Amino acid sequence: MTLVETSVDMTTALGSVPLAGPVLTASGCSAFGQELEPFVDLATLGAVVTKSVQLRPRSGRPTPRMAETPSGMLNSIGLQGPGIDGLLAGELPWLAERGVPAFVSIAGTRVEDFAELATRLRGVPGVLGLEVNISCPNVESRGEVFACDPVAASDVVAAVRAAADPAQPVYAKLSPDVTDIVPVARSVTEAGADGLSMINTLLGLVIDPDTMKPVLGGVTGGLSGPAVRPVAVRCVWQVHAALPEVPILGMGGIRSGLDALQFVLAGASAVSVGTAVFSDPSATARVHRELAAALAERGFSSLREAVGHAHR
Amino acid sequence: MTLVETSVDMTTALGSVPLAGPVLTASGCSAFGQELEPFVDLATLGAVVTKSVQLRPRSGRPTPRMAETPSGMLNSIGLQGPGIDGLLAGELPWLAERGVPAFVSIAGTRVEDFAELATRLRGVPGVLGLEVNISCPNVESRGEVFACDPVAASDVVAAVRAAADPAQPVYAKLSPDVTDIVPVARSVTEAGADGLSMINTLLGLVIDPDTMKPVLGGVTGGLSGPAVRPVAVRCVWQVHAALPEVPILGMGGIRSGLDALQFVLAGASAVSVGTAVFSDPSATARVHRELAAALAERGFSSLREAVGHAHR
Amino acid sequence: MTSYLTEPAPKADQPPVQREVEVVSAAPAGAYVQLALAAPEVAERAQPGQFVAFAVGGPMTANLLRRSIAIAGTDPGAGTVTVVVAPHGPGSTWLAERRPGDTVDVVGPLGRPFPLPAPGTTALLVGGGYGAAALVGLAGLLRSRGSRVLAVSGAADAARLCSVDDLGALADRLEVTTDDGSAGRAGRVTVAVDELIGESGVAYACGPMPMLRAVADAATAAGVPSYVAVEESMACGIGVCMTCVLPVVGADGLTRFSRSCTEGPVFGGDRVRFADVGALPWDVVGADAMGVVAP
Amino acid sequence: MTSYLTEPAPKADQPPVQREVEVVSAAPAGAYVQLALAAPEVAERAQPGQFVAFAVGGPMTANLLRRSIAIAGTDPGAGTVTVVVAPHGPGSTWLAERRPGDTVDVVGPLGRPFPLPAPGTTALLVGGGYGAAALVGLAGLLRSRGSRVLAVSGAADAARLCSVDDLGALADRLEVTTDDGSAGRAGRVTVAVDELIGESGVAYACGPMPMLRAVADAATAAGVPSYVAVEESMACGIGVCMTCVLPVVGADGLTRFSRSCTEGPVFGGDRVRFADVGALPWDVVGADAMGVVAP
Ligand SMILES: Cc1cc2nc3c(=O)[nH]c(=O)nc-3n(C[C@H](O)[C@H](O)[C@H](O)COP(=O)(O)OP(=O)(O)OC[C@H]3O[C@@H](n4cnc5c(N)ncnc54)[C@H](O)[C@@H]3O)c2cc1C
Ligand SMILES: Cc1cc2nc3c(=O)[nH]c(=O)nc-3n(C[C@H](O)[C@H](O)[C@H](O)COP(=O)(O)OP(=O)(O)OC[C@H]3O[C@@H](n4cnc5c(N)ncnc54)[C@H](O)[C@@H]3O)c2cc1C
Ligand SMILES: Cc1cc2nc3c(=O)[nH]c(=O)nc-3n(C[C@H](O)[C@H](O)[C@H](O)COP(=O)(O)O)c2cc1C
Ligand SMILES: Cc1cc2nc3c(=O)[nH]c(=O)nc-3n(C[C@H](O)[C@H](O)[C@H](O)COP(=O)(O)O)c2cc1C
Ligand code: FES
Ligand code: FES
Repeated sequence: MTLVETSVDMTTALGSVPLAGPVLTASGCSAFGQELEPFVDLATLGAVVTKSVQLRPRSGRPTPRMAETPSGMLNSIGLQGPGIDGLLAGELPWLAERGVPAFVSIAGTRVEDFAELATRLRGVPGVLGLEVNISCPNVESRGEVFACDPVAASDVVAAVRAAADPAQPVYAKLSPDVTDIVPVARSVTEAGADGLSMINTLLGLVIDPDTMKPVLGGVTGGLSGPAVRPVAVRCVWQVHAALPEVPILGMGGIRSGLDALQFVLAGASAVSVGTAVFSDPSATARVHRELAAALAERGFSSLREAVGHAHR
Repeated sequence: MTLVETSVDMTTALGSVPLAGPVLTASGCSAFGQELEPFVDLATLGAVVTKSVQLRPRSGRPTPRMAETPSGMLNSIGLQGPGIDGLLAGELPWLAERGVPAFVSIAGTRVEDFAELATRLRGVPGVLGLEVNISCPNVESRGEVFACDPVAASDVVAAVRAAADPAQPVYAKLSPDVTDIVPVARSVTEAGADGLSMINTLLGLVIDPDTMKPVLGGVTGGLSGPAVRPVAVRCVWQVHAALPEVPILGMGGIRSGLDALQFVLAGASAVSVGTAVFSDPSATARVHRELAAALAERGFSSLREAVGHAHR
Repeated sequence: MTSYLTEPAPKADQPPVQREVEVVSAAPAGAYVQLALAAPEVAERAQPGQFVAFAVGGPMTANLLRRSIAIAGTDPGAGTVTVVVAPHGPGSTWLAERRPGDTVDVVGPLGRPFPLPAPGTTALLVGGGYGAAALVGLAGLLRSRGSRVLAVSGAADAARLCSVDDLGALADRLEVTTDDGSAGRAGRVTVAVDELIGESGVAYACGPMPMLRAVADAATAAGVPSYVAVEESMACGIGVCMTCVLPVVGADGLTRFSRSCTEGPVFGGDRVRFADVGALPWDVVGADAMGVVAP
Repeated sequence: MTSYLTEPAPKADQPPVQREVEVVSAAPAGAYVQLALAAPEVAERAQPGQFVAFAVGGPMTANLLRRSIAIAGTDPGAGTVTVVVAPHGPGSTWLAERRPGDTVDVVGPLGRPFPLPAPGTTALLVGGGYGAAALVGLAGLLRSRGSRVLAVSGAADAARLCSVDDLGALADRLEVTTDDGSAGRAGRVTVAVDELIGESGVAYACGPMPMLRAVADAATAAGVPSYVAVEESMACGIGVCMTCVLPVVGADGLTRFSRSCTEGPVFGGDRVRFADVGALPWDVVGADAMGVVAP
């Protein structure tokens, strides 16, 4: 497939960086892109959002790491990954060679971790920008998740923005598990975030009827998939209403072009497809195609025109 | 069917009031019980939890009032109902005549509204207790929902507990849309709640691909059904872990006996079946039957033994 | 206070049942699929104007809500119920794909049936699209009670016409209309209704909301009572969820948000405030508590 | 550093495809159902030990995750792939209910195939339950390369035995065991494995984890390299989700949480740390970053 099947101009941007198309992978849901190669032309992706990387290699949590739930799943991977050295040596060059832009998701448990990761990623070829996964426990605040506290969240974002390559946009990835997402969005934007990724998973728990204990070793896990889509669209809607100038990378349960359209109409200028890739490895390409067709049918000549249209 | 098909003792309690069985309807999901009569023997229900009543009759919101979502639905009914006078004149006597206990859900937009409702319900025959729906906008606090603020929530509960019949347990119904549900649970318990109902719906939004506007007139609505079950079980788990002595009426996506078992193992001593009634009008009776069988298979001789078992 | 031509439709004679039933036949019918179900208890209880609600998608379905479908016919002898399904979204498409031997979970009969006029009254029956199917049983019943039956079946095009043969066999007169003229007279059902309403003592209509409104208005203007079977989005079909409401004027002259599943789907045509469907007029009972003030 | 008998299994020769395919036959086989699928591109690429992943539940399904099923046989001429399904939860039950003419969405072949020994090496193949089916293709391939094939098919009872006829036809010797003695010799597969491992130059196993462990241990104790096809809960099957990991010792002697879908399902039997499956041993690469400290 090629990027342009319809007359609709599907180009968009992440902050100041132009993207050929609006459909990205979601962090942790397509590893580093390699495994999708048999199923999709990676060049058709707006970008590969990489699995969140930390400073050191991480084993991740013991299994079981997932539970299927109605129209969704719970996961508790524990950010298994190669660490920043591994990423710089292996995955990023692989993507760069193929001309596939990488939106690198970074994670840490201290503000300084995030800043160091941003420093290490300055000027790295093919790194289009950074997505800051602040849905991690903050070791300096009794393990409270950064994303759940506007101050902690903005500390991380300010440090990353200061350390990062100025040419790389910095997106803060927000958690829906807050009483009001707008103050968090406002505070990270004021701290310098060039855009917002929404949403990360919801905190959930499944009890195994056989063992009568939580399925996941980590007790709770992150809920994703179509089940959470109405929550995700609501978050995008609320934040776009409050901060219409802030670009949004929307995600949470996108499976089809019409699902993606909901996010675009609510205010997202690009979308990530996460869990749907597990059920359909070619989902990203299909969503792109279906979204382009849906926009054309509705008389849009460009994706940009449709962004936030439901508010008008 | 009769209440006891297995040897398992299924009796439980709401606060100090004994219940013949642990399966109740959910507020707003079985109206006032009448319509279920063709499908279930109402006497097999632990209680009918009535649609939240306010002081005055309410028309509710204009349609569309719902949208189907993956494994769930979004609703925005707007608490259509007869008002307390209508309830006292019509629905409560109907239930009392049939010996069906009513757990009356009350709602308001001011602390005094709640207190007045509790006063009006003192000593009313068949009224087993009160469920306080604090997921309503507080008109005195720029429309912020009571349940999202531990102080506002506990003000309501304290006023209701003070006004209510001492023989009627008062349960506070909590919203999952908070950064941390435990402080809210703790504060309403300290304010006198005899138990907690968890969870109310999650705030969601669906955009209609045809009109390209939110489906619901009220823009956002409440997400319910199996999609939210992992969030609900997580809330019950967290609160039971923090406040093991506080009785919990668990709900959120219960469709089967094994679903109900998850809530019981997580810490609920009774459960409400809500959205599942729309797909299966006899769901409450079936869930009771399946839960009894599941407990028997697992070697429990009483429901009470299983409450909170997953924490042990 | 305005006076109304219609009395609110009373409840059905018998309560509904919930059953897992077998599909005994499935036949395409133009743009639709006609399914016959082995559902003796539903067949024996059903009255014209009532509907059934199907669970859709099978045991692993993500679509929880039942789909309401009008009862197009019953054969209490054979124990069967017939429905006509228009594939539209995922639920009705799934239903339309059922084949003989498949089972479906059904609740019914639901809702209030069409009230019957004094024996012998001439009745006008107007069906739009698959809505015509819901009138076949009514036509038979009216005939058996000595009514003269005038029927109109209309649709966008020939493929969307429904029950033309059945109504043709039962009615004393049948007019067929299509918007595009591909069958019968070109135009809306109203072209026929305007001609026939004068001869009628009562009118019945089933079909899309704009059609119901046109028939109700024509009947009311002619001083003829009318009953319409509305089609509102329903989550439960049994009266417990309050999603299916529309503003209807009650016997006391007050407008309430009435549940189309249990207080309808059949309402007096002069009692449905069609112009206010989807709105919250100030004079609906309880609108004041929603903050709506009289203008 | 311990030295290992096995080299890690290399990748498959060809990448997988994703196709909507038709079921061409469905036959009960004891406690299982054997399905044949018209999937020429999968048939032509598949190597013994690989698996396919099915979408389950139909278009309205609430169960999003694919179900992994071992390839039990391929007929590249006919373009068909065979699988043996044990109805267990909702997904496998749905699969087992498919009938000829139904279509299913399949991704495959997935995972790494069994590495082959030097031509002529005597091979011991051990299948537990439906796991035996995954060894049929391997038996044929080994025979064609001049190996002597010794096979063991074991199960809890006679109904859960699988591929006994196929393996009997291909193997030079077949032992059948059942836990309850309802067919073959009474007892676990290990009673036969202990007898045959001495004659073997390599062992292969597919079945439940405790069986894999027993076979791997027996082989290692006898100084025989072994390859096991593990069965871990998988969300994606293609290597992107990291749910399916288990601790495996790599070529460098370090233990990593390896993905059973893309780095397996076939692992050297002496490389899988069976005792630590479901745990996080301190010496797994990256365990330190999780806060696990060396004892
Ligand atoms: C009393 C009554 C009688 C009906 N009789 C028939 C009939 O005889 N034949 C027929 O083909 N259809 C009939 N319908 C319409 C039918 O119920 C809808 O077309 C069907 O529910 C659409 O479901 P879906 O999954 O295909 O579409 P979707 O649009 O995906 O449905 C999503 C949700 O909206 C609801 N919904 C969507 N459209 C409608 C609608 N027009 N009316 C009510 N609910 C809707 C569905 O129930 C579902 O909950 C009737 C509806 C009602 C209320
Ligand atoms: C490489 C591989 C090969 C397999 N080969 C076969 C085969 O040939 N025949 C066969 O009948 N089964 C096979 N299985 C097991 C089969 O995948 C599971 O039985 C099936 O996924 C269970 O799904 P369910 O919906 O029936 O059960 P559920 O318990 O409802 O499944 C829920 C979730 O857990 C996962 N899961 C549950 N049990 C298992 C399991 N034992 N292994 C992996 N995932 C599981 C499912 O994929 C699903 O995501 C194989 C599994 C793997 C990993
Ligand atoms: C298995 C799995 C692993 C994930 N890992 C990460 C991660 O490493 N970093 C991150 O920011 N989000 C992670 N997520 C969250 C997704 O990126 C995404 O925000 C969320 O799943 C909602 O989108 P979806 O419903 O399309 O999956 C993960 C999700 C899943 C299901
Ligand atoms: C249509 C509908 C109406 C509801 N009305 C109320 C209500 O009036 N008061 C209330 O406390 N909760 C109300 N709820 C929430 C339910 O009582 C319940 O908390 C929630 O739906 C989760 O349970 P479920 O998934 O089993 O439906 C309503 C839910 C639905 C779907
Ligand atoms: S559909 Fe639920 S009340 Fe009418
Ligand atoms: S199943 Fe997803 S990585 Fe193996």
